[in-house]
Amino acid sequence: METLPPTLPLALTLFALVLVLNLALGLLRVLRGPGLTDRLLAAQLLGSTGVALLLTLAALQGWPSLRDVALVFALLGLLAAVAYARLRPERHRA
Amino acid sequence: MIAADLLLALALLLLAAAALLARSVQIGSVLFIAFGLVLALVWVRLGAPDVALAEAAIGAGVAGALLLLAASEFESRRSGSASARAAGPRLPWPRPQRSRPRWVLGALALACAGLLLLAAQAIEPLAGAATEAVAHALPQAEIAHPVTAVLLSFRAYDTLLEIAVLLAAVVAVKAAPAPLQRPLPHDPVLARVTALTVPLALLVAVYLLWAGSSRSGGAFQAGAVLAGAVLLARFASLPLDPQSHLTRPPLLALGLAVFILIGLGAGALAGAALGYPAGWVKPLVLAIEAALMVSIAATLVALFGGGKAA
Amino acid sequence: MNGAESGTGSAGLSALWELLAGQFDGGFGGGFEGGFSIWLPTGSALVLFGLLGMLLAASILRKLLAFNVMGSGIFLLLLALRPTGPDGVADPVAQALILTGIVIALAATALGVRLARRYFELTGQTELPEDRDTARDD
Amino acid sequence: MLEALSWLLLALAALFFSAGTLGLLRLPDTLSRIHALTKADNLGLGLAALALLLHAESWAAAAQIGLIWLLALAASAASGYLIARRCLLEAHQVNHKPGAAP
Repeated sequence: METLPPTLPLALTLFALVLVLNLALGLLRVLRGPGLTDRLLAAQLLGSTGVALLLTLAALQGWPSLRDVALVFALLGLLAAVAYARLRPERHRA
Repeated sequence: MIAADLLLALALLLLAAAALLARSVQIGSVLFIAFGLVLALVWVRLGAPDVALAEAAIGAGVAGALLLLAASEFESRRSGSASARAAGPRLPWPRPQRSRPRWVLGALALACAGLLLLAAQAIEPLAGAATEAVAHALPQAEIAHPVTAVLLSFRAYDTLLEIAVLLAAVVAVKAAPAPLQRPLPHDPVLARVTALTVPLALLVAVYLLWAGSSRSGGAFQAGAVLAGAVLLARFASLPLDPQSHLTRPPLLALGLAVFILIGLGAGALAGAALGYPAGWVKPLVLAIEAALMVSIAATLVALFGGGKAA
Repeated sequence: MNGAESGTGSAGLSALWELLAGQFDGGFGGGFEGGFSIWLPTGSALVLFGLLGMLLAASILRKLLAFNVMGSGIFLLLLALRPTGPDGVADPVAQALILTGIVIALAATALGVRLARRYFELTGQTELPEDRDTARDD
Repeated sequence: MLEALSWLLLALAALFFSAGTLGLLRLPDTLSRIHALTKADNLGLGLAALALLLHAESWAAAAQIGLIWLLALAASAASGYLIARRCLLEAHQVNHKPGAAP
């Protein structure tokens, strides 16, 4: 993009890499659990990291549509948490 | 960014395997939601923001919530009473005598996927022939965004039939209605946040619909976001009950009806079914898309099923 | 290969035909000018996981999960097979097909979930009888 | 000047995101993990949004970035509360029903 200062793409790329690394590390918690709640937390981590990643890529690649995707990420991340919170309480095995 | 792509691919595969091997289907569906989020990022990396929008809204949002709710209902009802499992009348199907050889099935699946990979790698890309053809025909389609042009102009009959399929699915689902559920207890925090986010989601839906004519967005993404808003309102037990109004048959059929009417009416003027007369493309496409958005949202909510008991 | 025709399915069909006819020479292993695409094996692996899940899982809901994973693998293959345009945007025809596919997959999933719930109400079971002996959990 | 500020903000954001992930991985129980995640990640997101805001191509884009951050804040606060509440509810049930399977 022509409006970005010269070294900013580098900074954004590095930041995006850190974010993806975070996302991958967060998966360890997804795999390890132990319960449903921790899995959902990791999904929330994916959501917030994903929003940041999308915003970064939108600036880096100059695609404004990616910001729309970030918006939908933020909205729908709430849906998953709400659906989980409103489940009927199960009797065991959280 | 190759490293990022590799990590994303790895995350995708890990999540898919973990979702399928999870201890319970509940956990599996939460992992499926995470899978959908990562897949949406992959679509972005592949240069397909339209698909990413739909994946985030439908795959990670609506489909994940659907499976999660069904799984936890099974779980809670089954563990609620130990005898629940034996209570229902068993269907008189005999148990199989011997188990199927699982390794044969596994080998078959492996062979299938292997063949698929070989075939995929053997395909020589058409050097973007379709992309070029679309770009070439785009000016005369009078729709700025290529994906929208493909969906509503070049291959409009695909979209028309898709809406018909959705309608058929709703009819089938309505034939086996879900039991009505007791309203959930009021939660002040949730009510406040949904009162904030639901109108915002409605706004985003309309915005995506409008954006679809010039960049990523369109009826599918907008409809999915709209459905997400309605489901959010339902989970929060907001006083409005959008479900009963939104899933009435006229709204479900609106998209198909408007599509057919415009397709035939404008098509008669343009000289071809599903064609648009020159100069009228943008308003007509927008009208179709608005109707489609309402119907798609209504359909998704109806497919979700299970309204509130009064 | 053949010239500038805009058909969407014909490329895959003709390539499959060439593969079956035993003359896949140049494209194998390489494919794209930009080098090896990691998304082809990823998509194929997703299809494999999905197939295994649909064949071997006992629970109906788990089968539906597997169905969705398999569909995602197919979509990934569909898009990865199309070279991206000069500006990095993917092939619009493939994008439109995948969009349609995502919506249809959701409709099929919802129908499957509803049938599974109905079945559960009638029988108290979450697995089909022919799968019950291989049941691992719910 | 603006550029150095962006570098600084992005570095801080990366730090907070990493802290959130670290907390998610290392903290001993679910409630503290919720705590780590919802706070650190949102601060990181806010810093990143600020850095991108400095270079937004238009006012509309800047407004959209701000909106996304506010929405993420609200959503994350609410979902943190909801998840924690649900988690407590289940812990309560398990503790008070010794007959339930572990």
